[in-house]
Amino acid sequence: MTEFEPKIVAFVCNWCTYAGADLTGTSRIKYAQNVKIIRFPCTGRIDFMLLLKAFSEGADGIIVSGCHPNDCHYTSGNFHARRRWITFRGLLDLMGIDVRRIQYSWVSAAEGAKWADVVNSTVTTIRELGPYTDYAKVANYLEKEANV
Amino acid sequence: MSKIGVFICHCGENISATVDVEKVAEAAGKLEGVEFSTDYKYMCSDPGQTIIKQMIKEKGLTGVVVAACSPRMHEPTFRKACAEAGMNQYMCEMANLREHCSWVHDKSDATTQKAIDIVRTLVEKVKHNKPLQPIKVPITKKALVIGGGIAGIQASLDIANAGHQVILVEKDPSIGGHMSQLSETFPTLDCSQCILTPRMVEVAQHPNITLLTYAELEKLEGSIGSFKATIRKKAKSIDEKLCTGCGLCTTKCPNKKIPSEFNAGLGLRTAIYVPFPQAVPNKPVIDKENCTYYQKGKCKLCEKTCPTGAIRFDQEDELVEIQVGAVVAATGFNVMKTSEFPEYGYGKYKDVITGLQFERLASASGPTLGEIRRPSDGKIPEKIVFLACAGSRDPAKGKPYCSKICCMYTAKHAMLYQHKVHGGQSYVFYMDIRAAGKNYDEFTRRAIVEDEVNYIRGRVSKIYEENGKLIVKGVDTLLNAKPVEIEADMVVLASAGVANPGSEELAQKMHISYDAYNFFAEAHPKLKPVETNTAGIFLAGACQAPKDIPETVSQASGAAAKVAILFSQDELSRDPAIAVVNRCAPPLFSTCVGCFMCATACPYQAIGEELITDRQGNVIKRVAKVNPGLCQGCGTCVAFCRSKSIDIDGYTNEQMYSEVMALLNND
Amino acid sequence: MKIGFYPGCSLTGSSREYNESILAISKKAGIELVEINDWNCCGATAAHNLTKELSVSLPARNLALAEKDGMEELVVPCAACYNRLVMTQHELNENGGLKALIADKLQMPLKNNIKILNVLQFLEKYFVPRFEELIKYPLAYDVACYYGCLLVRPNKIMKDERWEDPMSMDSIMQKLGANALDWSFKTECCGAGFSVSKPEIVGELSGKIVRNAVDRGAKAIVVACPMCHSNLDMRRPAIESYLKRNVDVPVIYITEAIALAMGITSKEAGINRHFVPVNLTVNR
Amino acid sequence: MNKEDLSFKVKQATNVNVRECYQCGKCTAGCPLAEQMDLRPSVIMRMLQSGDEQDMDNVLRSYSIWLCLTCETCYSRCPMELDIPKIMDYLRQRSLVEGKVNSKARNIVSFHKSFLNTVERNGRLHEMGLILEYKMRSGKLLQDMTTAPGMFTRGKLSILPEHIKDKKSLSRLFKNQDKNSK
Repeated sequence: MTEFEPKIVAFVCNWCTYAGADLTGTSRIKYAQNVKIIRFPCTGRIDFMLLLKAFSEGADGIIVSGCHPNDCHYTSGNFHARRRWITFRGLLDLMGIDVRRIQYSWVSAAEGAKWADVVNSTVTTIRELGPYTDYAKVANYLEKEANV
Repeated sequence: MSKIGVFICHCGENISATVDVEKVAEAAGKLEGVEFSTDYKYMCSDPGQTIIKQMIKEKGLTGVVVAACSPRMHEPTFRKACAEAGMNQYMCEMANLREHCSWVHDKSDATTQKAIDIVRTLVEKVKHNKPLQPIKVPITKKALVIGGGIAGIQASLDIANAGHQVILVEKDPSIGGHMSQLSETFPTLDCSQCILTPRMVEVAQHPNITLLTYAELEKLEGSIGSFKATIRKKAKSIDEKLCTGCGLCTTKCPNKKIPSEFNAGLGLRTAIYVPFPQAVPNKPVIDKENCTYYQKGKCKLCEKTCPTGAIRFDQEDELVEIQVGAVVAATGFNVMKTSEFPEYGYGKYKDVITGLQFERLASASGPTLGEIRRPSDGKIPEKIVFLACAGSRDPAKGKPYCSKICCMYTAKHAMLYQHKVHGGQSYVFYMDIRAAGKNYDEFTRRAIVEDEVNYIRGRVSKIYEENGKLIVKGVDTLLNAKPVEIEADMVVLASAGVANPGSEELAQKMHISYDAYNFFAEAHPKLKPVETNTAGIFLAGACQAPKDIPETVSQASGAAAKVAILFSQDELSRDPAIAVVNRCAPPLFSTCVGCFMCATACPYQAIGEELITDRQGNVIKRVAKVNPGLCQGCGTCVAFCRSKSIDIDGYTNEQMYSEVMALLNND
Repeated sequence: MKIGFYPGCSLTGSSREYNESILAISKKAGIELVEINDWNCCGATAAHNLTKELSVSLPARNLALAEKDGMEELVVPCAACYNRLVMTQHELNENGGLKALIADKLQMPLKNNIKILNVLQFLEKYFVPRFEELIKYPLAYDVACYYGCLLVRPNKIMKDERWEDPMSMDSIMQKLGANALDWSFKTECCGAGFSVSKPEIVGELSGKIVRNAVDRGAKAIVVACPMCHSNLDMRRPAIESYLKRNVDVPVIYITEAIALAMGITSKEAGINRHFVPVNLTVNR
Repeated sequence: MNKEDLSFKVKQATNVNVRECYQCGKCTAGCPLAEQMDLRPSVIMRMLQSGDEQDMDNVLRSYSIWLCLTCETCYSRCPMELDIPKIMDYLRQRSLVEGKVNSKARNIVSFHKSFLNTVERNGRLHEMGLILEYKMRSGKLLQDMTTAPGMFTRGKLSILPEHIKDKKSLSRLFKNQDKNSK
């Protein structure tokens, strides 16, 4: 039988994690294929509705990754992101989405190896959690949001 | 209806080895809105770019996706090509098939499928791209150089000689850095100060260079072309205009027992002091921590003796703001202290010293005037042991890296010792001799063959004291691992080169990345060794990684050249990826409700308010307004906006949502 | 106050004085040391040299028994036993498979979370804070504190922040009025388990230790390990034949030193049992 | 790594990867018994790296592995933090299992065996018993004739062993041990 291959989207900032993932490549460190990257200027840009959108479109897991605290290219974007993330967790519980489906991490431009670890560990976690099936629910929620 | 062209690059075999590029091109061709798709061996090559240009013209493409390497590598290249073909450059996006796919996965259908997904995602993004015009910003043709060691000196002189203004900031009272502490330099054994001091003087006298010593970077704002730097000029407690540098004050100061930084703790200095005779500027500063007046409230002997009345106890730190177009970080490095070596006595043995301290002993300007005498009792050591890789290549001590310079300076130290102490015996414990460089290996060979330095391959396990001798317990791994015990008079640790204390904070102030050991990170390990991830900030010298003088000087000149290139233009076109508040037809004018959450979130105070008025000038609505000059395009405001009224060009909600959807719907 | 106590075999035999002195000072300080009921040998060097499993199962039985007796803290004066017990606790926490196997053989529950104290930690916690009241007669001698291997290594597990130049015993001796010398062989190996099978090696290794201590002017060597003691004290002939000279520096347990300073007689503290006569006196 | 390879078995049993050793020799330099050893710690590490049959055999037949006192100095100072004492334990156990114990190490081994026997019999060490049995095994009848009486008069030697009560639980520990338990 074929193993469950989770679909995972990575929302990363351009300055730290995207560059870090580039370094993973330049260093030829192999990792799982399940994760695909979407590039943002800064984690501060990441509207968490986008994460819900991803779930509603069939993502099984999500990685949000940016600069380490104090290293943000835009000074404070990653702090805003982190603060919003904390409130967002509440919403996740509300919607019955297991928080472990979202891996929140910091990977700097110099941490190529770390990016590979983040990807692999996330893939393992999501494999254990199994596919995410409840997207209809999220979709409805987004509907309502849109109409507000 | 968009007409998009997709161009898949093999990157030689870098992509095609693990990704079936033909298949990707074929799949891309089937995507809705894709007019044309193809693959080619080297898209970035001239013929490759020509294909793109031709197709834009032939097929009248409205957008282009180049699936190749990282946009951080070639986005400018391809956007330029598109512009040359008459297409708006911001209608071109790159799909990262190399760094994020072919290099990190093995050859398989899954890998090819991932490549297809990435391409589809970017195609969907491009469909929602808008033509944008680059923002023009004038360049302030003035450079800030941080650090006055040989790296900072070289960079400053090169930039200044290219005809640009330089502000050189040094945290210590004098420029010169570690190089001014060195005795003689490998592989030529010429006197370090003799070649350095002329350059220091040149810096001081250069019309284009403003020298700020005893000063540090407090804050750095803005971006390439127009940075605003805040410099803290620490109080020297001296009126530099009045001070003639006669040095009378230093002779009168009662606190004479302060370990001298310049002599790496082997000599003493006074509280009011000039670090060393050749210092630039050659004027004293008062070290408040050790000054009797500042600590106890009375003394002022220096003030009484100063013939020009230049002492200023009431002087305070001063903050100066300067506008610069580029920054060169040249903050140098440090070495591990002997106290960090438990097995070598936690620094409790006076005659176990670091390589830097040995430089001072061997230097004519040093505490022993160039005679090799051991710190404990001033005796001339008859047996001396040098330990290479002291802390370097030592994961247990948190430093797995090679410090690169130790093999050479250890050979030099042993050589100097043999030249200065006739009949003396010297031993070097080493793991490998790394002497890659012009005339380097010849140099180490000379130490072994001509100066008869005893090289022993093996590490030292312990150093301890027994009746006045330092017992060095080592091993000769080339003699069937025979234990070797040497009764030495002095031991020199070639202790690992480490990042300067505070380098982490400095990197954070400048928003540049740094590695696990707090060395500053270059933008690309091979092709951008002097750039940082932040445009307009460049690296020079050992703040990036331990390196020797020639290498440091080359990098400094490289950084200077980068600055000169930047300054060769009058204005800079900046990425137009900035925030905009939407506009719509009256009576709404904008969906913005004027809550100004965005303004509170903005790290750059780039968001102000705009009053929308009717013909009579009555205010109808208060809405947010972005100042394009200040906005850096982080997009935090977008995530904060409840009414989705503010958006960021290049990363609009529309674009990001379509990317998410495209990425996930691959069936 | 009651604290768990694991004397170990040596303290019932060749190192009785260590046992007698630690019991004497505890008694006088009003601390009751309660022996683990039916404790067994920790296996010492022999076990971990010959069979991996015994080297863990033998100490594990003692840990389980101690838990059964409801002990939270366990004082282990013998450095060798201490090392084996701590290593076992570490092993079992690292290696779940092994823990299961051992627990099964023991047929006893094993939480494996008891706090194990070596003699120095025990003294620092329960005596040093009360020295004011306990110490009557300063022990004014130049002494060399000898820690040996087992109290400080492997440092990754024993976690002495100054494993190459430990200070805990030195500071206790200073507080007793002695002058703890700075010397170079604090943590060198004395020959340990070779006391019987390779006495000539013990002669050499212990000889170097004794020599450095004497050269620094030590009037006594202070130890906290029965093996170190028997090698430095009982094996003195082997040492002297290696050094080719006579050395009369006595070797005392830290607990004996404290006993003397507390005014306990040499006899009560078992000091009369040494091979090298102890000529240390406190002026009463 | 080849599964037959001793270095592979070492990895399994001790979780130490001998390939990490870069032969700096610091272990040997600090080893109190390096002088007496036929194969010094760093050499043993090198031989384990080589994967050569003959090297493996020589390691197991070496005197060194029995001389190692487990003083842990090598491990505490190894720049790669390789647990050499753990490897030595493993090598001793294999050497015993494969019957390759070095002839010079016989009395060390017989001492350890005598030790464990007294423990198996009584649950605790009986020094008198140990010394007697050891003398029988090693034939070193006259050794310690000088110290033994001294110990006796100082009350450091008891004629009769101490016994633990629950002998059963103890014999369980000695019975059918997992020979290659990690």
